[in-house]
Amino acid sequence: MTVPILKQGPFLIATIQAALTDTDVLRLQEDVMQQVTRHRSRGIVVDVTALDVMDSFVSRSLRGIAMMTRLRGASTVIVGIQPEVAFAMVQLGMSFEDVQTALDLEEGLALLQARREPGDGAG
Amino acid sequence: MTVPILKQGPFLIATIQAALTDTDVLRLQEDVMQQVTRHRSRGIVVDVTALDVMDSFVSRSLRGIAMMTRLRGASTVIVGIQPEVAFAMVQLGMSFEDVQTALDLEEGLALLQARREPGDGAG
Amino acid sequence: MPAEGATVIAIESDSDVVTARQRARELAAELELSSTDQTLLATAISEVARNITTYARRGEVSVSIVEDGRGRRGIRVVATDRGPGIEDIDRAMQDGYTTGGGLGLGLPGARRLVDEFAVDSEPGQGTTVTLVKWSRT
Amino acid sequence: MPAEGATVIAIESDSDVVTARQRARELAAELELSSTDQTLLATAISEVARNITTYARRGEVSVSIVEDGRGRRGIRVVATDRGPGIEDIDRAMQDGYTTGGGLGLGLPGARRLVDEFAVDSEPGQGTTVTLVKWSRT
Ligand SMILES: Nc1ncnc2c1ncn2[C@@H]1O[C@H](COP(=O)(O)OP(=O)(O)O)[C@@H](O)[C@H]1O
Ligand SMILES: Nc1ncnc2c1ncn2[C@@H]1O[C@H](COP(=O)(O)OP(=O)(O)O)[C@@H](O)[C@H]1O
Repeated sequence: MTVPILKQGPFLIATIQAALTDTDVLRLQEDVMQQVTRHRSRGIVVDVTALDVMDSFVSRSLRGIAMMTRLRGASTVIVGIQPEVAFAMVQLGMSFEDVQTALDLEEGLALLQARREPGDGAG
Repeated sequence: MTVPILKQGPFLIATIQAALTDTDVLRLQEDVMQQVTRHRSRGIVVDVTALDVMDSFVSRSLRGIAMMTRLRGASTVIVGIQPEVAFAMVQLGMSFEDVQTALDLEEGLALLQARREPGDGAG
Repeated sequence: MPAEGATVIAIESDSDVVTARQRARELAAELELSSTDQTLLATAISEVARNITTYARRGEVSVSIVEDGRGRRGIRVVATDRGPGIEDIDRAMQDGYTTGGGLGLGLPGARRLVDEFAVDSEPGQGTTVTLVKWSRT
Repeated sequence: MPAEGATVIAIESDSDVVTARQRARELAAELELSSTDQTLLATAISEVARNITTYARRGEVSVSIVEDGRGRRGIRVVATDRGPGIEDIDRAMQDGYTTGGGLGLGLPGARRLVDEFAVDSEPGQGTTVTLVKWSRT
């Protein structure tokens, strides 16, 4: 199950479309890094609306994407975490404290756009 | 393998040119501190484009440079982390959360410049 | 005791982990567990099934419907392997404890996600983790 | 079993650490491991080889090509020393556990970077860490 990654202006959008195996998740990490590098993207939205489970491996890997892309000067926003999934993540002990999240794709893109505005030099 | 450190206006640029041993890395830390002190530099860019591996020792040492220079009122930006290297660092567990990063030298300098602008008191 | 024949999923690869949690979710939906409870159960299964592939290479997950004496029904999941076993179960149940470079949230996290939870393990013999999630109706 | 003679790098100083990871990367490139996989392997080697210089003073890293039964090839790295050994391996595998003022990410981090990972150690006898990274084609 490959995750399609689309370029939209200075940003990338990765839309997960079905349950991912661990192998798929690792591939997604690599693919995102490759595309970020190729397009010199400034921001990435990862849309997880289709995920009905985010276990510790997936959560950790998505946080990993946020960290890796930051090392290349790009921000990652995770969008579309389903309410039951968010509930389960918190019970599990995964808090995503250090990861940017937004309600949906639109809000995620707005967040990235806001980051690009002049006067904000933050990472 | 000594790392050359150039002065550019109020900033310093340290360009790593090949794989570093741990000894080289410790020397780089010292050299940067010496130059920062001598030139009263306000910012340092460390360019790691040439590094094909950033293990826990190098990562920790670069973070160390960022912390030391901060204590002298100067900001450090690490630029040019290669995508595969970013990937490996995150798997390893080194996230550089508290270190400023940018895509390349140009963006790193822009970041330092932005930090110097009045009205931005951030670290 | 299982009230119906158990569904057994062999766990050998990471796609089996996905299969196992999906099967359990289907069964949980049949039992009319809430959508949230289905998700909690599926997440717990993902954790214990991944531990099988990580630490024991292979094993199995069986999913069945159980009843308590008072007419309440639930899903029971038993994850078994003949891998290396767990030396110190108390330690393994600590948040953050991992011998495999993980987050160490699998066992303690799974425990928080279900109603009943038990680990049986003998070093050199293997590990069995049992989870139960009760229907709330 | 090694399919070809192993390259052995003596580890005595920090430049040997660099040599070891570069040799392994060359071999990985010959095997057409992806550039990312080469980097992950080289980083893991850097960690275990540094542990040799830090905790055992000297030792060696051997790098060889291995095959599984099904035609898949990979790189095997064995880092060995006759240093003090590791008292509690489970503990040493914890993120952040260090007796040497390090970050404690070397062993657990290296495990996350490769496909197979094993530590054998006997206090007073020495330590052997084995890593395997498989080609994904
Ligand atoms: N099926 C199993 N076989 C052997 N050891 C296991 C098994 N499941 C868990 N363990 C041990 O318990 C530890 C804690 O497990 P867990 O909380 O799931 O965290 P993680 O999987 O991230 O390490 C593991 O690191 C491992 O040492
Ligand atoms: N080759 C070795 N010989 C003896 N002890 C070792 C060796 N490698 C690792 N250790 C022990 O395991 C601990 C954890 O190692 P590691 O995770 O690599 O972190 P660090 O090297 O930062 O301490 C070390 O602090 C040390 O006590």
